[in-house]
Amino acid sequence: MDLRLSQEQEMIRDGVTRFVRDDYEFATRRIGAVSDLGFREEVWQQFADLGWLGAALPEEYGGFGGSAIETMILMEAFGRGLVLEPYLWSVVLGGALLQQGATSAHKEQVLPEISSGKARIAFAFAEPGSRFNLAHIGMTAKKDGDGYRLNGNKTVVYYAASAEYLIGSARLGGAKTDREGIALFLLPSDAKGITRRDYATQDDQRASEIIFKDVQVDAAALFKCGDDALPVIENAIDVATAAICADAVGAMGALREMTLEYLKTRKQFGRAIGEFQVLQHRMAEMFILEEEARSMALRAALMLDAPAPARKKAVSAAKSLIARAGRQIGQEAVQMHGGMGMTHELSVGHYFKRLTMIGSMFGDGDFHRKRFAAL
Amino acid sequence: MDLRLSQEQEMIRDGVTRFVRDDYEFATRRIGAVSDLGFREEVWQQFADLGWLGAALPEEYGGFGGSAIETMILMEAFGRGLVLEPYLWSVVLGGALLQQGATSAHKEQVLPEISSGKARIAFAFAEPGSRFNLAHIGMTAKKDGDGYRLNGNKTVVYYAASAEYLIGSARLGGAKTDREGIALFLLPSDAKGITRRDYATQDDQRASEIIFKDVQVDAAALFKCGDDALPVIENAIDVATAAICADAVGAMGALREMTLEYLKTRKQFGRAIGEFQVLQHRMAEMFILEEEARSMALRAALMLDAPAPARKKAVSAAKSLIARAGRQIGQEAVQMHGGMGMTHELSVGHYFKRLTMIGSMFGDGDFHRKRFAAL
Amino acid sequence: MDINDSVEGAKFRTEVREFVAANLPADIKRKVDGGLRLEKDDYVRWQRVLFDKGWIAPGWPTEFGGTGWEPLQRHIFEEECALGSAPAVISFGVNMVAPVIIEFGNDAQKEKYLPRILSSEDWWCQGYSEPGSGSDLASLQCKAVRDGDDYIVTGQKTWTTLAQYADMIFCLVRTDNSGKKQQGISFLLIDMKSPGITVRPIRTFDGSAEINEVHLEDVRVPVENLVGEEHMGWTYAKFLLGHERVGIAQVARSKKQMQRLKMIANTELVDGEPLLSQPEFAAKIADVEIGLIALEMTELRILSDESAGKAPGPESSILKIRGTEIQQGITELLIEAIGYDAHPWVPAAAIDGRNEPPIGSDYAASIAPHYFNWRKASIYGGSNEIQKNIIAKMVLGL
Amino acid sequence: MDINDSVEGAKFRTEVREFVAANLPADIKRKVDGGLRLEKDDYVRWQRVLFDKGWIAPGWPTEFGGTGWEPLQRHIFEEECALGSAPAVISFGVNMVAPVIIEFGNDAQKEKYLPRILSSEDWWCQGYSEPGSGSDLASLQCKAVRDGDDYIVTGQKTWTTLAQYADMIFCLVRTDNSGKKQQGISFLLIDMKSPGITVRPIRTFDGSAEINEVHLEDVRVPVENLVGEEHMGWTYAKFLLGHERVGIAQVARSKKQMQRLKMIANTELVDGEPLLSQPEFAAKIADVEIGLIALEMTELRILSDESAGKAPGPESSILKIRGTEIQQGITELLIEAIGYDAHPWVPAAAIDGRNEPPIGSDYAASIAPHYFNWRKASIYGGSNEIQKNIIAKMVLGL
Repeated sequence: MDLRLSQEQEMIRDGVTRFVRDDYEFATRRIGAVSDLGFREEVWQQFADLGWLGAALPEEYGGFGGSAIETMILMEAFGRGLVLEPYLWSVVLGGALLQQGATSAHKEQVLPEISSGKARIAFAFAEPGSRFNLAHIGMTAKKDGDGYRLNGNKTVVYYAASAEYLIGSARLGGAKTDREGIALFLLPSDAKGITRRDYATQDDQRASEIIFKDVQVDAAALFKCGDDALPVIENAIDVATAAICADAVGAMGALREMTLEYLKTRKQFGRAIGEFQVLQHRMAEMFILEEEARSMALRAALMLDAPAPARKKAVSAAKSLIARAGRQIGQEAVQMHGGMGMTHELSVGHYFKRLTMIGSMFGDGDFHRKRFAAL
Repeated sequence: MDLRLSQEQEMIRDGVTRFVRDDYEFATRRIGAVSDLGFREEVWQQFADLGWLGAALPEEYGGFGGSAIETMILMEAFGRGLVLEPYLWSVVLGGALLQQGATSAHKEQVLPEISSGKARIAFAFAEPGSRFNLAHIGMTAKKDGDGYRLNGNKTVVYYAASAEYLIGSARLGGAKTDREGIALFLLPSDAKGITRRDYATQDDQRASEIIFKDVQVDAAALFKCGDDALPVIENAIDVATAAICADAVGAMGALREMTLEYLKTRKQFGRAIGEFQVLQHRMAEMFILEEEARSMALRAALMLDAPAPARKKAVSAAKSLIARAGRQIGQEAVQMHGGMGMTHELSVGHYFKRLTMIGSMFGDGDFHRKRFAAL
Repeated sequence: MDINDSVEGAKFRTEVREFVAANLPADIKRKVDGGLRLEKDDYVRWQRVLFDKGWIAPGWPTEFGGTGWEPLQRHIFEEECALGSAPAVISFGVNMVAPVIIEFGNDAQKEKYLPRILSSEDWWCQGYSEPGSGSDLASLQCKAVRDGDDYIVTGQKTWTTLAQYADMIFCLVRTDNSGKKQQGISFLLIDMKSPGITVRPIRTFDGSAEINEVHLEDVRVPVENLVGEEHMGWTYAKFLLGHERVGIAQVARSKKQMQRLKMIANTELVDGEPLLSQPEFAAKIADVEIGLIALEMTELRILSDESAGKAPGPESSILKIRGTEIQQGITELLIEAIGYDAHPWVPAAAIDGRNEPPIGSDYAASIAPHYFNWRKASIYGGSNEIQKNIIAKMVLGL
Repeated sequence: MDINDSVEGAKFRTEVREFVAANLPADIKRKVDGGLRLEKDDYVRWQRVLFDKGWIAPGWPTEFGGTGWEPLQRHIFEEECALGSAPAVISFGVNMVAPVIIEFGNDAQKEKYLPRILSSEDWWCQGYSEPGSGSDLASLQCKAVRDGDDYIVTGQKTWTTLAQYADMIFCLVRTDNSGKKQQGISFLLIDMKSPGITVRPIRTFDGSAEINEVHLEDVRVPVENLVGEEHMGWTYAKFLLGHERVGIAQVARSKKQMQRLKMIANTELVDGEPLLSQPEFAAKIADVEIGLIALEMTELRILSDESAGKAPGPESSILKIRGTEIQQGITELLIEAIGYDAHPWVPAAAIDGRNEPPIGSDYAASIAPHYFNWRKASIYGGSNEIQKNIIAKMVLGL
């Protein structure tokens, strides 16, 4: 048991903390939020140059061979700044899928492009009506000559519009929620037959509805199938869930700090409202929730390499607690800011919205509590 | 819609409130609590003399023809004083069973004895493993000559030792949890073949485990069977549940008042602890919970005459809320009393125990929430 | 006691129900049912329907246009309007400034303003909060200085709901600074078209723009627009806060939302089964629903006391606290119910008659913004913290 | 980073586990597993086993008999003792007064008391709280007046846990009244056999008698029993409060109780199905279990910081708050699990070797009293309200 950061990890932490504090203020962030892309390409390149895109990727593919802890450190800082750049989607989730599931040809081709910032990946896994069941896949992949023909709908595909590659889950056979018969395909995002409807999300991120209509891909596009595909998906989503837990912890920390600051400066009835004991105790509870969330995000990251049942249990425990803590901290932060907390101008509401969206991402609190209890 | 008490009801309320305040102090109550019977026979006679035993019983059987509101008024006052006398069990529950289910011979015989204080009834409905399912009946009633032979075990039969009559639910046929095949028997509590193990409960009340071994009863002892028996049981238990909700409201009111008083007098850090805003807000929440509980107990009482689904829904809504409110109010009252709240000497802990036991009586909060949602 | 409507009550209920069904314009009903945005014209149209019927101001004395209904009858009216999908009557005129004018205004003010409030000719807004004074309302700074027959008003009001539509604003202003902060406050009626008034929208984080800053710079207000006595405004403000109990709990509107929640939870599937049949989710719905039943019964108890002549008391803080907790609880379950469909931000979907197909189910688009927006409910109108202070002090004597 | 035991850690864990399995007397294990009452002799026997092994005082410096273990190693030790059903080591001697004597006591005190604490020859109790001073500890009134080589102590202590077994009491007493209330407090070691000491049991509402009033009337205490400097006792008391973090969260004992809860919920049936398989109940268990995991990980983070040399800080208030909430949460679910079987009050069932058959299941009798008794957890040892004040002030700077 050793819970200390290595020196290299501390350097990354200091660097990314400084970046978010100095170069990613709320007003600066807005430039990305209102842009076509939804984030700033130059910031993405900066991430590449600073080595962050490759921090947790294997050295043989241009990365630095870091672990889930590097991802956690980066994600917590990104959460703290409500960073818009799709690190979670392209590097963490896309990276995990490729590392676990892809052929070496795919890995050699795509991973270096990811870590260098040349390309991004989006993963189309959710479908209308699928809710949080990853095996609920109606998209079909039919053998067609040497390749496959894909047909189906995917919903809320995060950062598809800015990705060069799409990974899609499709069904070679079996019924809609069977654990078998699933395959993963890697294809260029502009493949013929793909139609996207792009939109912003509640928390200033970007996503798309995607229709696959007779999309032709060659045999090499299939990178995982049979009994192996769903475990690869589940593993990658767990990796991403652990990362978004760290994201949430960063957002909670920022919210708690700004609320604390507000309590110390806002005056009512002739004194700082932070002198009111009710608000003191509620702040104490917020602080405890944040520390619990931090503990759980750390634990989830550390358990990602454990056997699947232990990994799933740790990730679900973390996500369940963090969904609840995020909601409570968000609601309390808005409430304690009073009317100011309701404004679009202050960042409080934006953190609140982000925590709300994280709450249901990859499964909400009830879903993960149930998965936890069943294991 | 009219939620005002009648003049007669206000008189009953004033009388019983005065009685509990003046003649049923915590120290006086103790005399009954440590006695063999578990309560005071002379107090029971006083109830009879004051007309309370017959307040909600029909005039034709020696009662005063009152409604569930009279019962509610009495029970709330009894709850306020942690009254030990088995009004709930004998008059409310026993009375409801007889009124709804019994033959006129039974009614004419027993109800006047109840309202005059000459006799008491206990209802043996729970069995080992039955939890809160009233249809879970393993006790058997076998036809035997002109009568029946009863065999089985009943658990936690409240105030059986001080009752002259027992009503028992038994099975004429069908499987253990069938809604059909159930019968109710009225028999003398000293019938041959009955063995009791008596004990005190956590909250100073009395109950017994009862074994029925080849208990012979004549045909007239059966007073309800077929498809009708379970609805009669359910109705009577709903009547009793509404009454115990009022009981809980009285206990909550007493607890809230004594906690408020403690907050106003106990000094720490140089001031009354009631000046601490955290305790003020928590007291406000206690007060709201109490008022919600009061509203729900009233509503349950008023809905007892509604058709069964509406009646069940109202009673379950009330019991579910009151189980939760009782737990929270009890825990908060002990907590705000600090170490003093833990002592056997103060009454706080006794109210806490009473509210805990009420919490699971006739079904706990989860049970009733589920019944509510299913209707 | 009787929990059921009396014969007359039941008759009245039917009358209101049929009236709403027959007279509520279909496009307004569609917007209310779908959680779509209501425009000024929608509110005014419905209010004029009620005005024509004589039902716009049930709380007023009959001599000024009230209905003379008992509190419990008003409760039936409110319930049937809400269940019939009518929009709420905007409170600022009918339920807020009018009772103050009726109680403390002079005859000229009554003659001038009350008819225009009844007919919805004037849209009123409320000038109470200021940037520096939120929960501590009495610390307000907006200044009114006497100059001949006018006051000259300078200051800033904020969180002014729907000020963009308003013809008139009722303002608390400071006319004296020498005593306790509660003293020296006056209650002024100000024409929103007066020179020196600027309204600036405040966008809230859910994306809507229903609140505003109102800047007043040397605004001339005739002395005849002073309500009651100078410096006595705090008394009138407190009267207003404690006045209105019918409807504060918003029981009927929450019932309506509860129906919607159940409909949606019955439509959303979890592995092929309705979400509503999942015990954990059903339990959460039941908890809120039971809370709503308790709230309604508590409101009825209070209204029953009121019918029996008991004066309004601080117990109504219970209605505000639980009412908003339940409203917020329902929005929370709604956003939970729809999973990923809550993520897309589609502002156009709030507008009736949009052309685009929805993303996800057709009820999804308004749910997340509604959840966000409704966080205001426990902040505005006396925050729930202030309500608990009131209970602790006024009811419990702490 | 690594969440798993190191190679040495795993070896040590096995060593402790095997030691407990081999050396914990079977009757003590049976009582702990069954939630039965432990007698003084039970505690002492197990403490002597640990003493013989050299493991009784892991937190002490090695020169006085400590083990020299790292905080994480101590955590393993605590966990394996609890999971192996060993009773807790009574804190008052080993973990409370001893660290104060070691840090602030003189050599004579160290030589006299520490060996007797190690060997369980002396049973200590804590004389802090008084009837008038609960959360406001510094307002204590118990008075010590210097008279020659003695102090004469007069006053009353209360909530004194297991004082009926005690040979010695460490007391905070007032030696000066002139300054701030935190000043003028001294820390005295008092022989419980001294004339003038009376112990009166306080029965708690769960029926147990583990706490006491200790009355001191003109009790002569030699000046050599003063720890450190006169009037400086508050400093030592604060040292004590902030000192001990290993084990404060009671994670391992809660894990053990959680196992018991699941076993019982798997045994209790609802219409033929295990209660554990009811989604609503399973959800409540899962919530507490997830909270327990978070608590353990938070404790490990704090201990890891401590191993890295970071001084103990007020964050340990988190461990106290959540630790007791979880313990109480488990007792609450236990009483829920057994339904009507919680109702019978069978005091004899708490005693090992009783003859009567149980009422209901054999695990039922202790569950309700345990739920009642455990309400103390959030009151004693610095109430959870005080812990939140500490977090607000010391951690958040409010």
